[in-house]
Amino acid sequence: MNLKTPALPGVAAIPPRRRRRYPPLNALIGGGLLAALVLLALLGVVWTPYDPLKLDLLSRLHAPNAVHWLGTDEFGRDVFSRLIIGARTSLWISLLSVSVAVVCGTLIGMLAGYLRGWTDRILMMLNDALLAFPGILMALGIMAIVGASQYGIVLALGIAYTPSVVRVVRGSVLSLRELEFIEASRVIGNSELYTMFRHITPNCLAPLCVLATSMFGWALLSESALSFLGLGVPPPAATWGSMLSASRTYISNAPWLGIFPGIFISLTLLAINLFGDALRDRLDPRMRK
Amino acid sequence: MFRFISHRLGMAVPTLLLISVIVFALIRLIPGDPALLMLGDMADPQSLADMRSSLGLDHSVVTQYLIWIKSVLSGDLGVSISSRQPVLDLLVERFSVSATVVLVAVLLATLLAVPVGLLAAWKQNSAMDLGLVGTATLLLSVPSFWLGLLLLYVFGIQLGWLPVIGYVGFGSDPMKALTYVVLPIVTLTLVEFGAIARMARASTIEVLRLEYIAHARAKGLSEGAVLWKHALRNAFAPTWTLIGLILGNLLGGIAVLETVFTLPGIGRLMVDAIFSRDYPVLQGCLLLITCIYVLVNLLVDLLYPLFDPRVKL
Amino acid sequence: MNNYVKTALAVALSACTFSMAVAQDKVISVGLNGDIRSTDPGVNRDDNTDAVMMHIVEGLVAYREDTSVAPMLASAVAVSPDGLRYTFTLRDGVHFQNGQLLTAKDVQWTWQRYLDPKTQWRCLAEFDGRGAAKIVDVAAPDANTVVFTLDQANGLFLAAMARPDCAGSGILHPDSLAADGSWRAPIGTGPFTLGKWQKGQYVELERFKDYSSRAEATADGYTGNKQAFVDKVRFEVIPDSASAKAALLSGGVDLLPDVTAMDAAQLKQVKNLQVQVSPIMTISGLLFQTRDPLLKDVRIRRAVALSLDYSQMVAALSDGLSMVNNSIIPTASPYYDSTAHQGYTYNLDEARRLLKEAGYRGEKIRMLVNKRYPQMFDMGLLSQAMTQAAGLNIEMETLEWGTQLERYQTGSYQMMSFSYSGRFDAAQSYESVIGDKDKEPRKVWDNPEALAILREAQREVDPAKRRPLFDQLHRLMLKDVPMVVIYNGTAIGAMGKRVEGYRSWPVAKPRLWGVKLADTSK
Amino acid sequence: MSVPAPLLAVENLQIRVGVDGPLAVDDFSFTMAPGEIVALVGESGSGKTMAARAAIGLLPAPMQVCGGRIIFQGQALDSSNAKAMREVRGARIGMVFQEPMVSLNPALTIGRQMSEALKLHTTLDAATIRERCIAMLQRIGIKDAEKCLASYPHQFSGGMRQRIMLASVMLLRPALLIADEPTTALDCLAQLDVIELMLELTREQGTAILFISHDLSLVARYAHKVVVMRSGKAVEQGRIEDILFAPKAEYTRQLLEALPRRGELVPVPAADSALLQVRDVCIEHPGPRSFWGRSVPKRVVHSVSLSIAPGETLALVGGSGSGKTTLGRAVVGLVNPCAGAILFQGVDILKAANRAHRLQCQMIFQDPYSSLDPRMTVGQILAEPLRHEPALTAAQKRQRVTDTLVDVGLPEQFRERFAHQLSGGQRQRVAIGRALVRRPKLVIADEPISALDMTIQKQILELFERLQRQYGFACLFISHDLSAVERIAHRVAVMNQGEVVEMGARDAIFDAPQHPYTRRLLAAASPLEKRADGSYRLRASVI
Repeated sequence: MNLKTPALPGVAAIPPRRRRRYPPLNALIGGGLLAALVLLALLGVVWTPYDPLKLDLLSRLHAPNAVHWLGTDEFGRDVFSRLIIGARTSLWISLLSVSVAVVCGTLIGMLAGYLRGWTDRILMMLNDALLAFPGILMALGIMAIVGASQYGIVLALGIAYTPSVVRVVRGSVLSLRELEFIEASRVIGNSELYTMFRHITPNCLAPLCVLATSMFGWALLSESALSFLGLGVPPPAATWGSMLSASRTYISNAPWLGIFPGIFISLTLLAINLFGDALRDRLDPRMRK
Repeated sequence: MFRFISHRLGMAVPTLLLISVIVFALIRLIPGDPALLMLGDMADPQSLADMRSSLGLDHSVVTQYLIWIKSVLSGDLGVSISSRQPVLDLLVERFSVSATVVLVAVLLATLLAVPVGLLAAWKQNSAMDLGLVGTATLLLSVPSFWLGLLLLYVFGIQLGWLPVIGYVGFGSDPMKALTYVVLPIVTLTLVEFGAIARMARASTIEVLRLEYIAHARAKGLSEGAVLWKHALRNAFAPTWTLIGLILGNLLGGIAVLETVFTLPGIGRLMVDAIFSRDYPVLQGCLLLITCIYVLVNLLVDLLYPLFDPRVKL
Repeated sequence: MNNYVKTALAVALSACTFSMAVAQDKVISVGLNGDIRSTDPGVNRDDNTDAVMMHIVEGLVAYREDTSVAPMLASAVAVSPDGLRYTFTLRDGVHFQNGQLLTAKDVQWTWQRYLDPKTQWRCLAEFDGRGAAKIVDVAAPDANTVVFTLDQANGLFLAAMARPDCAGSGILHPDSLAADGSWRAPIGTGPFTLGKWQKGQYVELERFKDYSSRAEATADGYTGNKQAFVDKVRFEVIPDSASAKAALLSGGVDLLPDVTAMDAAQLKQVKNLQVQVSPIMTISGLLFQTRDPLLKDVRIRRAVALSLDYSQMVAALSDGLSMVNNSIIPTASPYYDSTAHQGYTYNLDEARRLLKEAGYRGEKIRMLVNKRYPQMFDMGLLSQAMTQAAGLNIEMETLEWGTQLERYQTGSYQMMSFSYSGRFDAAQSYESVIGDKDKEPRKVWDNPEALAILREAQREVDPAKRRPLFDQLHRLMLKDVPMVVIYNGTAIGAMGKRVEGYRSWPVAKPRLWGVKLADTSK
Repeated sequence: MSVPAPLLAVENLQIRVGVDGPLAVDDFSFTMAPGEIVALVGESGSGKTMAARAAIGLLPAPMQVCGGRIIFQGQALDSSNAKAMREVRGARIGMVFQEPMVSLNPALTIGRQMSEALKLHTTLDAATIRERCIAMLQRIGIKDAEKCLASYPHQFSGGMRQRIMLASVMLLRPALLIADEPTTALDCLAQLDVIELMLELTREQGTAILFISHDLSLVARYAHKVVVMRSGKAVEQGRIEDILFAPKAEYTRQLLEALPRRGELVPVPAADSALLQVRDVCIEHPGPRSFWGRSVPKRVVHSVSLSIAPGETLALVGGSGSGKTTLGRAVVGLVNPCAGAILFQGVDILKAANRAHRLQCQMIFQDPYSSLDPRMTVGQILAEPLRHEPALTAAQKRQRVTDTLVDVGLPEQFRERFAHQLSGGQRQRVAIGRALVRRPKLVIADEPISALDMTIQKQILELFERLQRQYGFACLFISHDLSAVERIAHRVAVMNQGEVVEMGARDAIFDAPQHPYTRRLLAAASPLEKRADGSYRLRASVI
C-alpha cells in the first residue's frame, strides 16, 4: 500500500505575506470561549457562590432558583459552585494528561523515527497493538491498577493517548527526513542527532500542536466517560464528568444536574474544536484561503 | 492482492500475540481476583483457595498464559468465570448487538454527512457553509453519552415513545428490536455526522481546488455534475479512511453509550469483565476487538482503490 | 410539578400499551440487576440466581417473614431429644412440575446429590462436618418420611437448611438431570416453572398451574400459601440502577425489588408508583485498621465514632427508612434488644477532646470507598464531611470494588466504608468481624476476650443463654471501637400501583407469588 | 483582402481580487483571428493565466471580472449566465491545463473523461462516441486505444497524459483552444512532442490557440502573435517578428535579455590532478519492501565515470529520470553507490570517514522552498555550517555570515528573517550563501534555477558566476535547461537512462553534438539568439 503521505502541516509553511488584520472567526470564538472558561476556572480559586463541598442535607435536589442559580445536587451542594471548581479540575486533568502523552509520545516517536530499522519496527508493532486497544478500556484498566485519584486519571489517559502521539511524531519525522533542508543539514556535516534535535524536532511541533488540541478535547471526554463507567475523579472533588455521571440517577426528576455540566463540557469541546481548526488553518498552508 | 492480504494478516499475528500478553498481564495487575469478587465479604481463606484452584488461578501467570493460548489455538476461548457461558457464545451475542448499532449509525452518518460536506465545500464561506460547519462542529462537541441521556430523557421519559432500557434481538421481534436501538443509533449518527461532514467538507475543498475540476468545468459540465461525478469520488477517499478509523474505534467499544442505553454490547461486556475480573471474557473480547480492528483496516485499504485508483495494493 | 405530570402521563400511556399487547396473559416484569448464573439451584449461583430459583424450588423448611424457620414441604419436623435425629413428615399430594408426586425417595435423592462433593453445592460445608454438624445419614423409611441423622447437635441445622443461598436446600425431581448426570433444568415443586432464559436479557417464569399450596391463608416469608396469581414473571436484566429507575418510570418494568433509599424518596412522589420497605440484615459501617500506627489509638477511633451525627446521617442515607444501629446485631434479629440498642452519642466536644488527648494534629486518614455500591459511597462521603467538624482530616479514596475487596481481605487500609451481607444469626454476624488478624487479616476485631465469648455463643443452642453473651460482646465492641456500625440496610421495592400484594422483607429477595396485577387496560 | 472578423476580442478587461482587492488584470485588450496562434507571455503574477481563464469564465474563487467585454464569435460572453457559458465551454472553447498530473481526474477512467464532453454537447449515441474516442486516441499515437479507454490517468506518463488531455479537448473540434503552459511541467523532449501534436490537431481542425507561456523561445517558434504582459497590463503586442525578434518596449527587451547566452567562462586555474573523480559508479534505489524486508533494487546509474578539475564547472544534463540528480547526491554522500569509487582530492569518500569531504563539498538544492528550515532565521541558517569550523572565533563566524550576506547580495537586516518571509530568488541566494559560507572546493548545484522566474534566473546565474570567480570553487551543475548550461559550463556530460552518453567541452557539445540523444535534446531547445544588431532570431537547429 503506498498511500501518499499527506503533506505536513506547517513544514512547508508558506509565508503569510499578507498578514490578516483580524484573526478568523473560529479563532475568535474558540479563543474567546476558552479564555472565558479558563477565567471561570481561575475564578474558582478565589470565589464561589457557596462552598462547593459543603453538604446541606436539608436542601437536596432543589431546582434552579434565585438562591441556587443552577440548583442543588443530591447532597444539597450548590451546582453552580461545583461547576466552577469543576472547571479547574477538569481542565487541569485534561491539560496534564495531554502533556504526559505529548512528552512520552514525542520521545518514543523520535526514537523510532531516528533509529529506524528493527527498533522502529518493534516499537511500531507495540504501538499499533496499543492503538488497536480501545483507549477507554486501557484507561479503565490502568485506573483500576493505580487507583482512582486525579493523578491516576492523568496517568491512565496519558498512557492511553501516547500511541497516537507516537504515530504522528514518527510520521512527521519520517516525512521530514526526506525534505531537502534535512538533507542540507547532513550535507553541512551535522550529525544525525544534531539534525534530529535542531531541525526535525522543532518542525514536528506544528502537527503536534494540532494533535494536542484535539487530544485535549478527547481527554475531557474520556474523563467524563471514566466517571460514567464508575472510575472517575474521587469526590468530594468535582469534575464536570463526575457531576454528569452522578446526575444520571436523577435524570427524570432533577434534569438540571446533568444538563449544566453537559453544556459546559460541550462548550469547552466546541471551543477546543474551533480553536483547533483555526490552529490547523494557520499551520497548514493548504487550508488557507 | 493476495500477497497484500497475506502480508497484512501476517503482520497481525505478532500484534495479536502482543495484545494477548499485554491484556493477560494488565488484568492480573489489577488488585482483587475473580474468586474474591465472587465470595465478597464471605471469603474465608479455605473457600478462597478452593475457588481459586477451581478457576485454575493457582498456577503461575506464565503457566496460565500458556494454558490459555494453547486452548485459544485449538479454537476454545474458555468459559466466563462469572456467567459460566462459553466466551465465544458471549462474544458473538454481544458483538452482534454493538456491531448492528455501530454499522447502521456510521452508514447513516455517512449518507447524511457526505452530501452535506460536499454542499458546504461547494458554497465555501457562504452563510450556508457557516451554518452547516457550525452544526457539524457543535455535534462533534457534544459528548455522546450526554446527548444519549438527553434523548433518553425526552423520548423515553418525557414523551414515552421509546423504551428506556433493554434490548430484544432482531431475530425474535424485529419491530420491537428497532425501538430499542433507535436512540443509540440516532445518538451515534449525530455525533459521527459531525466528524464525517467536517472531513468531507475539508477534502472536497482540497479537491475543488485541483485542476481537473477546472478541466471538468472547462468541458461545460454543470456544477452538479462537477460535484457529483468529479469531486465526490476523490473527496471521498480521505473520508473513507476516516470512516475506517471510526469503525475500528467504535467496534472496539461504545461502552459508555451501551451503559446509557443498557445495550448488552461488547463494550459493556468488557467493562463488566474488568470489574468482575472475568479474565477469559476480557481476554476473548480484546482478541476479538483486535481482530476486528485489523480486519476493518484491511477492508478499508482493500476498498480504497475504488476511490483512488492510484493506490496500488 | 410539570415534569411529574408528564412523567405520570408517560407511565400511564405506556402501561396502557403494555397491557393491551398482552391482553390474554398477566405478565409482571421485574428488574434484576444482573443475569442469573445458571438454573442449578444452590450450585452455580449468586444473589440473583437465588432470587429466581427460590420461585421454582422449595425445601423441607423455609424462613418465615421474621426469619425464623418453619416447615415448607414438610408438614411437621420432629427433633430427637439428643438433637441428633430430625424426622420430616412430607405434605400429602405435592406435585413436581413434571406432574410426579413428591416422595421421600426424591428428598433422599436430592440430598444425596447435594452431599456429593462433585455437585459443588454451595452449602456443603455446613453439613459435612467442616462447619457445624455432619449429616451421617438421610433415610426414607416410608414414602412420606425422611430422617436426617447428625453426628452432633447443631442448633442452626434447620436455619442452615432454609438459607436462600443454599436455594433453601430445594427438593428436585431426578429428571432435573440428564441421563449422563449433567444438569438439565430444575424440576421443583415451587409456584413457578422455568420459562425462557435469554442470557443477558431476561428470565421468564411461568405459573405452575398444578401448584400444591400449603393450607395457610397467606404467604409467610418463603413458606405459607404461595399460590401464584400472575401467569408469567419476567425478570429483566438491568445492571444499571439509573436505567432501571428510568424503566420503572416509563413502565418498562412493573417492579424493582431493590432501589436505593434516595431513589425511593423520589419514586414515592410519582403518581402511580408505590414503595415497600423492610429492614434487612446487612450491616453497614466504617471499618478501622486497628494496627494502623495512627488508628491503633482507640481515642482517635472513638473520636470518629463520636463525631458522627447518626440520626441525620442515617436519615439521609436511608431517607428516613432505617434506624441508627451501632450494634453488629441487625435490628431485624430476634437478638436485637435494649443492650444492642445502646450506641454512641454524637458529641463533638468529646471527640475534639479525645483527639487532643491522643495528640492528633490533622494527620491525613485515608478512607476507602467505592462507587459500585452507592450507599457505601454516600456513607463515606457523609462521614468525611461530619468528622471534619471535629478536626479529623479524612480523605476519601475511591477504589474499584474488586480492589477494595482485596484491600479488605488483606487488611491493608486505614479506614473503609463497608457493608457486610446479611447473616441470619447473631453469632454469624459477630463471627464475620472477630478473629485473629495474624491468621485472617480481613477480621477487623482482634480481641482474644471477644473471641472466647463468641466461641461460647456458637456452641450454645439455648437462645436465653446466648443473649447475655451477645450483650457482653456488644458492650466490649463499643469500648474497643474496631469499627463503627451505623445502620442496617433496607430492602425497598418500588412498583407500579397496579402491583398488589408485593412485600419487601428482611431476606431482601423478591417473591412474586401472592402478587396480583390490577386490571388497567380499560 | 478583407480582415476576417475576430474569433475572440477582449476589450478593456479588468479582473479584481475579491470585491475591493487589487486589480489582477487591468485594462487589457487583444484580438485573435480564427486559426491564429496567439501567445500571452509574462512572468508569474503578470495576470496572463487570469486573462485567459476569464475568457472561458473559469476564474478561481476570489477573482472577479469587474470591467470590459469578451466577445467570442461575435457574441459577448457573459460569465454570469452560467447556462450559456456552459454551452460555450468545451464545445466551442477548449482548454488544456498546465499540470498533466492533476488535470485529469485520477478516479475516473480515460474513456469516461473523454466521452463526457461529447455526451454533453452532442446527441451522438454511446457507440459512436466510443468510436470517435478510439479514433482520436489512435490519431495521437496510442497503440492500444481500447485498453487506454479503460485505464486510469496514473497509468500514463506526464507527456502521455498531456496528449490524452489534448485529444479529449480536440474531440469536440472547438474553435478556440486555450493552452495554459501546456508543456512547462514536461521535460524538453516530451515538451516538443506535445507542442507538435497540438499544432497538428489544431491545424487539421482550424482551431485557434491562445497559448500562455513564459518560455519566449517556444513562443517565438510557434506563435503568430504575442502579447507581453506585466502586472496585469499588456506591455506590447503584435506579430512575433515585430515583437520578439525586434523588441521595442523596455520590458520586452529585459525579458529577452534575461535569456542565458553562451558567454565568456570563468577561467579554470591550472591543476595537476582532478578535484573529483567518479569511477564506474553504479547506484541502486531500493525497490518496494516485502514483508520480510527483502527488496528488489532498481539500478538508476550504470557505471558512470567523470572528473572535475579544481575551479571547473561540469554540467550534467539529461531528461527526467536520467539519473543525474542521483549521481549528484552520491557525490555529497547522500546516497551510497553500490559499486565504483568516488575520489575527492584523491581520497575515496566511500571508504574514508567522509566528514572532511563534507566540509569541502557542498550542495545547492533545487527547491528553495523546502531546502531552508522554516524555523530558522537566515542568520542561523548561514551560521550553521560554521559549527564545524572550530578554528573560527564567535566574532569571526559572525563576520563570515555578514560577508556572506554581502556576497549573495542580501541586505544585513535579512539576517533576522525567516525563510517564509523571503521571495524565491532571495531564498535561493540564502541557499547559495549556506553552501559557500565555509568556502568549499566543490559545489553540487541541483537544478538551482529551474523553480525561478526568467529574470530571477538570470540574476542567480550571474551571482553564481561572480562568486565562482571570487572563490574559485569547482561545480557540478545539474540541469535540464540547456541554455543555462550553455551559459556557465566548461564541460558538459549528457546522461540518458543512467548512462553518460556523451561528454565534452561546452562548445563541442553545443556546436557539434555526436550522440543522437544529445542532438534530440538540442533540437528540442532551439533558443532565441541575439544578433549583433540587437535583434533576435531563432537559432537554427543543429540536426
